Amino acid sequence: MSTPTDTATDPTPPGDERDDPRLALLRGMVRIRRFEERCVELYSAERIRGFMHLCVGEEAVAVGLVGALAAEDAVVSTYREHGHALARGVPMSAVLAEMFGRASGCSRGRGGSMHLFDVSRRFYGGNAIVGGGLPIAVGLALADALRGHPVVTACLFGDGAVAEGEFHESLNLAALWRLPVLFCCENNRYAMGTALEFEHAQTDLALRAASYGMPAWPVDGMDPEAVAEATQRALATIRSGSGPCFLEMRTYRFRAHSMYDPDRYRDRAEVARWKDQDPVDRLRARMVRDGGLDGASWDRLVAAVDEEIEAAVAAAEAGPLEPVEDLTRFVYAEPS
Amino acid sequence: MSTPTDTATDPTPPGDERDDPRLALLRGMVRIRRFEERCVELYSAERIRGFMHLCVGEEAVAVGLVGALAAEDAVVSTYREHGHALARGVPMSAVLAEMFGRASGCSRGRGGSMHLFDVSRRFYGGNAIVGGGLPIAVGLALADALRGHPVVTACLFGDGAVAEGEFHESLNLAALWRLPVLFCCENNRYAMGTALEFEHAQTDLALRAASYGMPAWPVDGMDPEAVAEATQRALATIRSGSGPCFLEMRTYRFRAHSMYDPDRYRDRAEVARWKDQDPVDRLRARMVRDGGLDGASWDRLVAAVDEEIEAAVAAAEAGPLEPVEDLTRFVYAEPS
Amino acid sequence: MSAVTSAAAPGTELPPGRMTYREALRESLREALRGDERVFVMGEDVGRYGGCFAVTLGLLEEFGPERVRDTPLSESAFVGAGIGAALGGMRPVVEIMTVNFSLLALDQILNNAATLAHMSGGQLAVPLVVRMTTGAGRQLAAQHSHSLEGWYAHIPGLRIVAPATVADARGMLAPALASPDPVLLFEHAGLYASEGEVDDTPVALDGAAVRRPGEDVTLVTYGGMLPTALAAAEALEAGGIAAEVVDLRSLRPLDEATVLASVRRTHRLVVVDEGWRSGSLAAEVAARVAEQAFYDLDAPPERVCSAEVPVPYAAHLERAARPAVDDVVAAARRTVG
Amino acid sequence: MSAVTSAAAPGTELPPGRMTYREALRESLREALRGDERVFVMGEDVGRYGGCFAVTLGLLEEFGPERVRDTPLSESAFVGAGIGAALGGMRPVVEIMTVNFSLLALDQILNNAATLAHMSGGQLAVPLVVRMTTGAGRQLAAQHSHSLEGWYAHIPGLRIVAPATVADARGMLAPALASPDPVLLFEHAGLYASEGEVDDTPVALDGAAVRRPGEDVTLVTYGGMLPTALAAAEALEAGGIAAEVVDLRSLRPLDEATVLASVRRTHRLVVVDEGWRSGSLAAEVAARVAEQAFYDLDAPPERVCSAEVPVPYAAHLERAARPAVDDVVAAARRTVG
Ligand SMILES: Cc1ncc(C[n+]2csc(CCOP(=O)(O)OP(=O)(O)O)c2C)c(N)n1
Ligand SMILES: Cc1ncc(C[n+]2csc(CCOP(=O)(O)OP(=O)(O)O)c2C)c(N)n1
Ligand SMILES: [Mg+2]
Ligand SMILES: [Mg+2]
Repeated sequence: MSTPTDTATDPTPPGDERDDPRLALLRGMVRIRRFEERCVELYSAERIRGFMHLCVGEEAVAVGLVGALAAEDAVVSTYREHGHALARGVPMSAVLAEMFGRASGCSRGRGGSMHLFDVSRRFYGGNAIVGGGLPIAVGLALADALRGHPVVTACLFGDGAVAEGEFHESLNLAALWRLPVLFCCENNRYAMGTALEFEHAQTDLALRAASYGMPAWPVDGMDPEAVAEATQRALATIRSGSGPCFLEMRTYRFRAHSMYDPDRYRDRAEVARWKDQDPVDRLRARMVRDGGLDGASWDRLVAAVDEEIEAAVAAAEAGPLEPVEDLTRFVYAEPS
Repeated sequence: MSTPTDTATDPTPPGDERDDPRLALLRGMVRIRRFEERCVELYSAERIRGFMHLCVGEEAVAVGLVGALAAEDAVVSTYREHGHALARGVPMSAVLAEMFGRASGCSRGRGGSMHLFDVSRRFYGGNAIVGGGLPIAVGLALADALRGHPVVTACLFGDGAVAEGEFHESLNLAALWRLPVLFCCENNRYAMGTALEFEHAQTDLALRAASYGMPAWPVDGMDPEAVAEATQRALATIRSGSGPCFLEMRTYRFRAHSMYDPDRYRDRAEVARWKDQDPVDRLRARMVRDGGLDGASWDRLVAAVDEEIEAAVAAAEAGPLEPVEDLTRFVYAEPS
Repeated sequence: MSAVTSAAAPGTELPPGRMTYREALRESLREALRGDERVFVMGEDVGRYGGCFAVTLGLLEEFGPERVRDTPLSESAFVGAGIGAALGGMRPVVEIMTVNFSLLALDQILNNAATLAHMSGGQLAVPLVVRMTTGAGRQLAAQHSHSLEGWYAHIPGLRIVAPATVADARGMLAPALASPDPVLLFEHAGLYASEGEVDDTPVALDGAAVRRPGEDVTLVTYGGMLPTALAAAEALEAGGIAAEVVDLRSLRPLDEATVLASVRRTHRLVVVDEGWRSGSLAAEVAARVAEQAFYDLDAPPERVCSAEVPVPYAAHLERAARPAVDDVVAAARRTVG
Repeated sequence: MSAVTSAAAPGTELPPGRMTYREALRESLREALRGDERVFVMGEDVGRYGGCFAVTLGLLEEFGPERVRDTPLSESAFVGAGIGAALGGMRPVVEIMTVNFSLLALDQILNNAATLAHMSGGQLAVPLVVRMTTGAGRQLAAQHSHSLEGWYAHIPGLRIVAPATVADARGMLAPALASPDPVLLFEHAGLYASEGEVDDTPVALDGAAVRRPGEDVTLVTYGGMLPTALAAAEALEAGGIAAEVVDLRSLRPLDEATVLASVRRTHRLVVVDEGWRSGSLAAEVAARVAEQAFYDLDAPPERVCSAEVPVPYAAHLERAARPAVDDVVAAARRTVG
């Protein structure tokens, strides 16, 4: 088994984050936001192809939830996973190289935007079948439980996934076997163009999950501190051995479903209302208000992020292509 | 499209049923009970082959629920459907001929015990994939709703089916679209050898179903009058246009899962306890107690049933085999 | 999951009688919805979003949410509901966004749609049409690039069609809806923007078409590979080899008569199929020809299929994984020796 | 769903070194559970019921409910959980009662188990074994009689094996568990009660076996059809035709070298396969032989497959739907002409 080349390591956080943990959350969100905005440019320039799903607006969930996990915990995500991967510490250059289709990408160019993997960080993808990751998360948790590893598997999915049969089967199985899974629904109110009320008879998704007999509650998914706190509580419950928890992160995507989506189905006023809740702006304003952040440190933060992004772009550009002769490598494991 | 040959018609009920509707319930249950007991003999004699699942002990659900439906309503059932088919009026001779593999069978010998069909009675099988009938019931109800037919589709399934993804998808869809489906779970506490508590994190199945936002309640499935009454209430709700209902029929199978099952997983005392609730004995005793039944009418009832059964056996025996040249008929519709 | 829609938004002007594959499909749906009130369309995002490939764009506005039904993400339930609605007298057209997600509905397709007519002794019929997009070529990676239509063709009780031309895209839905059998209609993602002529003739569900006559070698193909086969035929012609191109159109039943007649003239066979090679529809075509035209063959049959890998994202790898014009040309050359 | 278990309940006495196919499978599971604590068994009714075909009978008592796990009826979730557990370092053996229900788990099998290794650039491996029963012959009708192992062999990333003998039933699990790749192991319902010799040699996952030598015609088969092919060879011998019987054992990868070597000697091919004919594994075998041993063939290849119908219940119809000894004999006779 090979691991992706770490062409860049996560830059060490500036010293002041130790004093104020909010700075890490803010910095994490800015990193995701500016990375994805750069990706839009790179997509227009045809450096990135295929499907690309952005989480702009939903960064609080990525940093709050993923940031609260321990290194030994596992993460199973979806096709909208740039934020989760970055928050998990997958090097930005490896993520971007993947989206450029390079051998230096975190899936050697075979996966693209929807299939980021980093086994060294227990980041198990990157699944483009809606709901497909849930049973896998249950199995990872089962393996950890059977091996006596006191760790949690966090499984991220959208509100759309809640309608799939695998949601039901997986929640039942995890609850029945009291497995250490943190089910995290990123409820952004739409599955592509289908609004929550056309997807679900019961739109209170936390209530639905509670019917499997697991603790489940809604969280303000536009507030990274609320997300982090809820995650901590859920993790504590799960680590106590009582089985899975479900968090419904109420959030919103500011951009269209994918780069192809003309976004015909949402009311502009609704989008604007949610943009008032922009998680980056909110946290930043809060910190400025109470003196936790000044203009200069914000500028420094943004500059550092931009530097990392441009370094990642350069590294991705320079990354090698997988030789065509290696097309069929990894379909089956190589004799070791 | 062809319909199965009706080699026997349902004998007209004895006059006294009009006075006491309980007599119809009792007679219906005795008919199913004695039919299935005869089937056991016929199975041992290798007249019936393949899988055969008996509903002995669960007859109250068949007669109470199916008996409460109108002729225009539709029924979707499972592989444990002899009782449902008989209660629906599918001729006993057509059912038995099917189990004998005859062309005179209600599926021309192609289906066997698990696949009884009678489109003239809107009896849509006979599905041997656990949970497989639920989406079909939703679709039948959708068709009726779209065509403006004010009828209900009753969908029967077991407690095991509740764990399948299709259960979840189907209940959500029916509730979301407010379709006229009566979901009827025959909760006999086992899915083959797996007891309820090993199948479900939440063993109160009516509670689970209620989480989709539909009326759902448990029913004493060993009492045909209770079943009939609950069904009437549910049908009234559904016909009022408010969407689906869910009934959890709490019942028990007195016999093993199938003819192959050595029944190693149940406590004899548990089985005995449930046999004390035998729906036939209970109703009969109640009627005897209050003067609704005397020994002579009971004997007459049994004799009439046995006569019907023996006539069905004779007719099935005499039924023709489908010519082997017709093997591939009906794979595709025939040009009409 | 979605598609560039601007290219084919309604209102795009093409000369009369010409339209895109996408528009042709939309027209066939519109015609069906107008002509038969039993017809309705159901699937994920067919309504408010306008269809993930914009095929159904505008239909919600024209026919309303009862007849153009957005479903939750519940492939098994809404395909099964399509089966039930067909049993109940309707003529549902179910859209599964892409073949990749149809695996979630496969139990309903195989164990119910394909089986109910026979298993009920002919009492039931399932006049259901399931449309789905198939194929690779857009860098969507392993889980979004399957070509499984040939695989589906293994299942008795189903009819499988794969329109490769705009005219077929326009003309296949009506006969599919008229058929009492369940029909799976595969639309290739790479064809939506292609343009062509249409007329109003329905296209039979079981006849292959000779798209280009030739006497030196028969190229059998279908769906998204037709352009590749035609381009190869063009290239071969430049080298003095006249290739006949047969478009199967229907993958089940297979019009083997047309294939065999062609091979009996050309004595050489190349099958071009986007499916993975082992167990491909190409294997079935090659096997039938070997069985029934063995003594007519002057060279071993050839197959040009996708490499046996989950389709990778990177452009150069994806390209290498799929059948290319050069591969077809080389295979055809080998057969003429 | 269940099976006559009395025939093979533990304690049945057979001569040393002899056992039934069912016992051989059970022994291989017991050995794996004893030898490697990462191994566990999971599926519907594998524990308290004893396995629907009694393969796992007694294992719950010996290894406890953590390692012999009864699951709810949730095929997609427990197969997916097997994939996840394999990623997490375990060696799960998942039982799907029969192939008929595996359609509900097909998304997990194709889009995850078969794909994750490649799609992650080789970071992940899915050392999962999925066991399932396949085949018809017991009057279980359309939804319980599928033979889809050949169809599964279309999928790159999977290994597909089909033990046809007791020794193979005993020897295939250990290499399947040792493989870092996902392996689907198909057990034929008609073989459970068959008896044979076993020894302790593991059986490689990719080599076909010549079960009977002969020089006039090659019969290629696998799994539940091996007895039919052997009986046909016997009958042919009586008529002076020496048939070589090749048991593929592994359906993916295919050991084409063994098949081709045999055909190059016999110059005639008959493939016997319980799958539906169109798109069968038999088509793949016939196509490969036609491609690679074209000039060695003295007659067109022949396929003996199941009729293209959902398998019917009635005994005479079911019999007519499945490949019979006479069909194989007739096909072989045609090839020697
Ligand atoms: C099984 C399946 N069906 C359909 C799709 C196409 N598709 C991709 S994303 C999506 C919407 C999912 O919505 P949600 O789960 O809410 O996640 P979000 O995109 O909002 O983050 C759909 C329908 C898919 N990828 N997989
Ligand atoms: C999808 C599927 N998985 C497994 C089986 C095998 N099987 C047949 S019946 C059964 C138990 C079903 O239990 P339940 O739904 O409670 O119905 P009951 O038999 O108790 O009436 C099982 C596991 C099947 N037929 N279909
Ligand atoms: Mg969403
Ligand atoms: Mg039950």
